[in-house]
Amino acid sequence: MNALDVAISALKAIVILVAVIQVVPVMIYVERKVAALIQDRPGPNRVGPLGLLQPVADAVKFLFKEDPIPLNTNRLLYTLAPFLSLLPACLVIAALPIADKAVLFGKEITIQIADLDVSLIYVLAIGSLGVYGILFGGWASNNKFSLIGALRSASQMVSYELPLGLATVGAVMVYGTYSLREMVVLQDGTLGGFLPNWGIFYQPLGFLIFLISSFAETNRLPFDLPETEAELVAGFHTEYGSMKFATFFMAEYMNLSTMAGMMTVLFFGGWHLPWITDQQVLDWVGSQNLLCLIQVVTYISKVAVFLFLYVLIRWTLPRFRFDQLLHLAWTNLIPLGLINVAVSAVLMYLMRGPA
Amino acid sequence: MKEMIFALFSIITLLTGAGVVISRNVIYSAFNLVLCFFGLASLYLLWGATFISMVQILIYAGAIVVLFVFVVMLLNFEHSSERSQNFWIILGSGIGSWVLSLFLLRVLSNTLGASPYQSAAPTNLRTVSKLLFTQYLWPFEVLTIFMLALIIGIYLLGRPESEGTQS
Amino acid sequence: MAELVPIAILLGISLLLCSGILLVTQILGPKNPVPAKLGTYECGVKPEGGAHIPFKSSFYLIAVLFLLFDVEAAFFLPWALVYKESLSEGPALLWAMLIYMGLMAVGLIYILRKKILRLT
Amino acid sequence: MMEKLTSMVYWTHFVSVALFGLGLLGFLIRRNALVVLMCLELMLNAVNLILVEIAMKTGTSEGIILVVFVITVAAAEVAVGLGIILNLYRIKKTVDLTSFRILSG
Repeated sequence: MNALDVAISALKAIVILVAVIQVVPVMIYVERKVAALIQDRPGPNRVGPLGLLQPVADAVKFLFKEDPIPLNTNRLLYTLAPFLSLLPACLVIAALPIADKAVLFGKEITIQIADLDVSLIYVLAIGSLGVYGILFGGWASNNKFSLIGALRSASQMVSYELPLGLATVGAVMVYGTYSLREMVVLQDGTLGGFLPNWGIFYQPLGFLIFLISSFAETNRLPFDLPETEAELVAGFHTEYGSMKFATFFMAEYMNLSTMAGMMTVLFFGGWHLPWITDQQVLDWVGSQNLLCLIQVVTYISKVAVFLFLYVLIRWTLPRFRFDQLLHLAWTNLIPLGLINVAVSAVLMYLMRGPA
Repeated sequence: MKEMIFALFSIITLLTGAGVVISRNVIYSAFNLVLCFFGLASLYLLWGATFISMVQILIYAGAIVVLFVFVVMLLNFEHSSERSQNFWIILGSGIGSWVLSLFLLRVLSNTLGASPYQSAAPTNLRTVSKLLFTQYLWPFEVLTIFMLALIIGIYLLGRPESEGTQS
Repeated sequence: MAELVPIAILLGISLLLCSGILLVTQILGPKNPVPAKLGTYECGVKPEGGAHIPFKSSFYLIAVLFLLFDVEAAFFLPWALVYKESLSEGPALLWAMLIYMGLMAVGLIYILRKKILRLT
Repeated sequence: MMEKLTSMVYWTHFVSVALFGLGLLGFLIRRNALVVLMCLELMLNAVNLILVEIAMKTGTSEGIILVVFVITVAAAEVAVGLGIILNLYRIKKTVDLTSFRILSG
């Protein structure tokens, strides 16, 4: 590990982090435009052409707002809480494999911040820490609505972590590794000649469970019980204003893109184009760096499709009731996750190749 | 270099561990406990035990301390200020744990620290998993039955008040 | 070891980002605290009593059941890692996991039958 | 002394023992039942650290398996402990351990 390696890792970390943070303004704009489209109104159209500068205006407004700390709050935890939810959201992206490798400065650079051998568990573990920001934020605000929102949100997040974990167990079984990178590499090529060799065709039920749980994990509609404007004012961030509120917001959208990335990597072949192997693409374009670029674009477009799905569902489905939400997790998704693992195990045993 | 980082994380672990013990407010204790588990997880990482390190974060920081924080929030701790313990008890416990720690450190250095045995191959996670499900299968299944008993016990302990009067 | 350096760098950058956000709002935002602004907002009504009211223990039950099932689910991870390569060695691992899963399912069915997750 | 300070094995022993001592101290002097449980966790973790060190140093699997078992037992202990504390709180409206001396005559 020499200085060049460290510099390259730092550069990768900064570029990927900034790229993921850029998801936030884009998502804000897309979300508002899609909402307007669905509700038959123009949406943001004043700031810049087509309202494209609206997110910038929002950000500037957040920065110049007063940031009062209400009385009777626990000042330390109140200030720390937004960052406790932003930090895990920033850290979790280290494990996502965005593309294979590029050759720069005569070195092979993997387009992934850290190639851990347990990156899948890393994502699950760091992702489960986001709950602290919400719990501490709600508790330190000294507000009944915040506290109820925080408790609800935390119960929801912990309940849906289980199906999320069980869904990934299926993927681990199929690929026999924890490394997200190796999983993507194994998804190259075609399955049976007519399907892309993607995880969803091995684990359809697992994907469904993962998709539903990811909505709840990121506190999105139809599972946005923590925020339920009509019941709880704004949930755990009622007392937050200015950039602290925006920080919760940023964390939410970054988690969203992480979840979309996880689905892409686990079930939709990561950086692979469908039906075409990497080797074929490499033969056509003839350069490793160009291939890497194509892979990055493929990955980003797959993530974008999932993000759009999130937006679409948010504005078309009604909200669950809290007991229905927990009911869904404990009586449907967790048993389904267990059945998925059992059925996959039995099928894998029955269809095992000759030893 | 690696040893320096190890020392740094050791000190972080110890400081936050001390924070758990001396914090007046329970929620600060819980917060320090999370940081302490993080420090321990990084120590495991530096030893090369990646899986255990991640499980440490997943279960300890992600579930056990969440449970602690939940209970702190469920109970009303606004007015329960903890009186400090009798001075003689503090003194006695302090000396007692100090002496015991010195003794343990001595024992550990004499047994583990002195042994020059160093394996060539690092512990492989696949070997560990296979052993857990073959050679150590029965302890593992006993643990499962233990967990089952635990679930029933938890229900009996934590059921809502209205049902508690029936039995 | 080598793969830990990028994570440490990312942690450092994220910490910088967080403190930067905090600092920028402190510098740029106006400061004009008035009692109405600093009070607790509960729909504009004066707050009744303290905010840290005791809650139903159902929330505790959810958290504790999550803890137990999280531990049980964590055992699937090492098993799933070696399952594929153990297929050629006979069904020993399959049976081990089916027994385990059966016991876990008994626990799950027990808590579902007791309906302790009702929050209404 | 210097080679002790730059040895991972020595630091591991020191951290483990110090953490165990801290946990024991907190267990003895704190009256808040929740903090007492947290201190128990510290002690269990101190043991885990030694187990990991042994497993990684000797390249054997038993240490890791024991750590997994210890984590399970720790989770169980917290689950039951907090359940008991909640029930005690229902009776006495406090979690101060000295107010539960109903058996000590």
